[in-house]
Amino acid sequence: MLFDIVSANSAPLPSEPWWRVFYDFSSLTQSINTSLNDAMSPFWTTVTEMLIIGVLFLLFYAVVGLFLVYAERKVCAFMQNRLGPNRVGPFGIFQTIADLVKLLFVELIPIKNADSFLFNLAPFIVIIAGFMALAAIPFAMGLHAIDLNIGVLYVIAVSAMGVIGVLLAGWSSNNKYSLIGAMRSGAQIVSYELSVGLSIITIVILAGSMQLSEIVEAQRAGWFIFRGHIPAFIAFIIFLISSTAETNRGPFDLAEAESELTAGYHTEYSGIKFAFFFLAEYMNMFIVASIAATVFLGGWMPFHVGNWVGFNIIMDFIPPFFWYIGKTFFVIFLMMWFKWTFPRLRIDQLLTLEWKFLLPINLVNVLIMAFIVLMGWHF
Amino acid sequence: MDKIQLGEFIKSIDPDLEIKDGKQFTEVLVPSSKLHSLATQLKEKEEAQFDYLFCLSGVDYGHDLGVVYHLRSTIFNHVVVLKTRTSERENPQLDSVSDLWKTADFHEREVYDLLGIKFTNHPDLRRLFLDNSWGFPLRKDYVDDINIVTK
Amino acid sequence: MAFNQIMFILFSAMIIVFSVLTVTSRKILRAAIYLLFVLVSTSGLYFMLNYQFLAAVQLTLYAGGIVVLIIFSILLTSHLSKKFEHSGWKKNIFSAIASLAGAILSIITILDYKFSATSEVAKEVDMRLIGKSLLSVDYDGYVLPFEVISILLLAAMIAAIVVAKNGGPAKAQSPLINQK
Amino acid sequence: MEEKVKNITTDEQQEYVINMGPQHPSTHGVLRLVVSLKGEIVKNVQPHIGYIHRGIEKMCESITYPQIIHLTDRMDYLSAHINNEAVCLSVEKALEVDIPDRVKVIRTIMSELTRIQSHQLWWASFGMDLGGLTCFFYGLRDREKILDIFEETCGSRMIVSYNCPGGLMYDIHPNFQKRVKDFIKYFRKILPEYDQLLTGNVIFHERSKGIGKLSLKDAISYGITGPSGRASGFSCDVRKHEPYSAYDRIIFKEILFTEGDTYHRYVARIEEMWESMNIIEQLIDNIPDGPFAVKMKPIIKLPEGEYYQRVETARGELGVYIISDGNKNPYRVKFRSPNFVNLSVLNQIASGFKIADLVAIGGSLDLVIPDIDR
Repeated sequence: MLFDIVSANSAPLPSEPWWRVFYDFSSLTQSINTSLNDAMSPFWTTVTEMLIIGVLFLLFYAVVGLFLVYAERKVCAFMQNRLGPNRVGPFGIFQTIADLVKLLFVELIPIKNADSFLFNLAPFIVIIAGFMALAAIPFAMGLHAIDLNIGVLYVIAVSAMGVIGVLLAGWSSNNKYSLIGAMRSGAQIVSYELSVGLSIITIVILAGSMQLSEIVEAQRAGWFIFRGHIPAFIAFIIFLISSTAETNRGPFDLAEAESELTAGYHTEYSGIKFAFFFLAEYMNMFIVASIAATVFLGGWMPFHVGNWVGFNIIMDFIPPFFWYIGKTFFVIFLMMWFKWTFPRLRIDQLLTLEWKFLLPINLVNVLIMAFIVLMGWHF
Repeated sequence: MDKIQLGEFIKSIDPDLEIKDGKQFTEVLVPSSKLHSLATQLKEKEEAQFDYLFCLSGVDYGHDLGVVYHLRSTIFNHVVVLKTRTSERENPQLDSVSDLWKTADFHEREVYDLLGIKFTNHPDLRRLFLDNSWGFPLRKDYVDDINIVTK
Repeated sequence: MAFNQIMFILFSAMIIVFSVLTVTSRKILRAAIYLLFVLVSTSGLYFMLNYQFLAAVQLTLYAGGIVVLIIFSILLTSHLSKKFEHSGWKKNIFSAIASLAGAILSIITILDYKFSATSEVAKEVDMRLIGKSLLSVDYDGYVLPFEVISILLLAAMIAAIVVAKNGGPAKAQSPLINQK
Repeated sequence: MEEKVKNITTDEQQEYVINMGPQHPSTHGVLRLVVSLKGEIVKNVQPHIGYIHRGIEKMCESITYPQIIHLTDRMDYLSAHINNEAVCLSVEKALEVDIPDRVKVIRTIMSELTRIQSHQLWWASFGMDLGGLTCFFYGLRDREKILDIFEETCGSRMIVSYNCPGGLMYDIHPNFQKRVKDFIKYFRKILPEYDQLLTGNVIFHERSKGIGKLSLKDAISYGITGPSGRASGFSCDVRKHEPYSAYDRIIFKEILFTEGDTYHRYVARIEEMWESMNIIEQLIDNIPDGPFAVKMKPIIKLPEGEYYQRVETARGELGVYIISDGNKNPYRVKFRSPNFVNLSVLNQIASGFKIADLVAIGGSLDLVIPDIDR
């Protein structure tokens, strides 16, 4: 069912070690579900569950967004021999909150001759696309909002919708820079979606499923990036590149290239509406990083090395949620590293990279991977 | 060519020109009608090849308006200074040399902007720094009571 | 009322309202956005039916693909301030008749059909099954339509490239001229 | 309205005109470029300047020569010391004053330090133009070290005004030599880091090679000097051709390339930083003893005549053309500023490239707007 919190197939097997039961969130979610069911009618149970999930996601979204802004500032400062924010709170951790408060109080400048309906709608579309993608991501064992059996496809589909918000923002601002930014962003995201999809499909072939929980489960014996030989690694690299492009981040941040287009599609936005775009950028980054972590790096699966039993047990003690978060932030750190060291590409080079290099490599890579799986050569 | 040879060379182009041996460079006083033809020859003659116009300045000489061209040859490294004047102050006109040296395009626009000298055959003679409501501030008779402190 | 019913009514209402808005809006980009809402609501219906693959395809192809392309072409060709003219009464009448006819036809068909109640739980469609039948050469396999569609798409792509190469940019209209 | 649309020719319909500036991140000041685009391709660039025109040439006509020096600081504020030097040399040449060797050497060292810090700032902002924000902080970090040296000796960091007719304002600080040597040692180690961050990057190569080609013929015709001109093969280094101060007693090479694209304009500047360090190293241990200034008359009056003095600033050839009528004020002062001339070529070399390239080309010309407007 759509609104089940619980995924049925992640129920623990009796032979599993105790920690697995302990760390499994499905027992918790199941007990919530049953107690709610006991207390009220099925209709109200569903409504309550929806509300709980909604509130949890909102909180998660806000916290992760704020933290990522802070993290980006610190990482960027580290790359640039600076200290970064260090005045508001210890180590400046409240800096983003202070910024948020400022953004809330900033005047929303009305744009003359702008299509105000679309202008106001655009940030919401971007934000909603992020929320929808978040729903399918397995955060830990038994902890996801919906476990669709086409989870990967769903995430790709939903994250593609964010571009509509960008296009709308650029068009409705009645600003030439914004329009150029939106055009660039459209061309860029539509192209790079192919690579994102194909590189994930490479792993889907290996996993034999599109269900994200099953993909994670299939990596119990080892992360796909290690098991899939070179093709999996190539797919990971391509995914990193193309997902960086899809989230409009440097060195592919052409849509908001500040040295050319001032701020691109969100030039005319101010206050909280700008904050939405700003937050959405970081959340998109978080989403693609968690997809990368889930599909390539084993999601919440701990790191195991062949026969090192002691090491493996120690790794098992680290809760799955931290594994997931750790991997996600590792990928996010990689993306920040790109952004702060590379110069920006030009639009034609960007499209050349996709259509002449990444896409052919990717297609061949898919074939090789299919062949490897067919012959049973993978680990 | 040194300064003397340069003087002789210019005499050979047009014997009527008045040549002054300045402290630094050979200076040639050119009537405005002959300016463009002399400049063309200085640029194109094999022995001269003044291909680099490194300075073009408009000067207000009191009753005359003039333009000073500093020319250099990147091959022979000799310099000549052309000076031309026009006594017309209301509608001063000189020939443009922007077809010979492209850098003259901007320089002449600057001179037009600040001194009001119009250059005929200039491709795009518009004011450069100031808008049309200003006078020509580099002229000596330009009066601005607010911004210029004369004392 | 069951939860599913409420959701169904909600989605249907969205589809109807936004469909009407799509055809009546005088601003072209707004029409495209209303169309997007219609398509997303439709995929919501599919999700309700537990037909997740179709729902995701609906989102990818229609919402993520076609609407983006429509918006993209609108961006290239028209300006913000452009509005459609009011259509004349003749057009209005004819389109009203046409849509009424369509509506009556659908309603008759739906009422005519005997929907038999079933107690079966909706089953999830396995991805492997879809994948296999897409590439199967059996009687119920889809490999032939799949290939035919691929050729069609290839032809469309080549055509697009040809159009773009032969004076495409020269004929394209810049958004600038409609700024008045 | 129908009529109007019909009258426009097809070509004009294609153009999408955007305003870059006066407030734009990549114009580095109040420069306004009216850019006609066809898609993303730049068809025409028209610079609109004058937003910070202060009429320095007019102001010079009513002040005395030592006062002019302080105005020249405000033209190309990154080459402030070299601009000062141009006016001082001009006055000294006119009065036929013999300048002590100490002054000459110190002026040369200061000029080269100025050149390095200017190129550092250029590198920083050029990296930023191309989207590599980290470059900005690297460049500024190292520039601070030179500015500290300036502050100690001149009392000011950017607008130094250290020269005066006849010599220098004050003697150098006792720490000067040590700190300069320390800096050279430090910067020799750090400059390869610039190459690692930007020069060696594939994206950077793609973005800059073959972009904005300026042929030698055009470079001479447009009068593009400085590293931008030398990247096209125009041998225009005033330090070499018409040595002033102490440039005649040192060995250095003029950085010349023939390609003339953005990449070589970039490399030319990086190489110039190395060369400047060589120059400083040759001089820093051999500063002769002696007075730091010659005594001049309290009121300087130039003999009647015309004086033209060229110097090599960080951006090219700065010419100071003074017409004197024998008074304490000049009759006419003309500054042939390198940036003004370099800007004029922008339309020629940026047309046909993309907007992103326009930004890169503009960055590689290294424009300083107050020097254009004066």
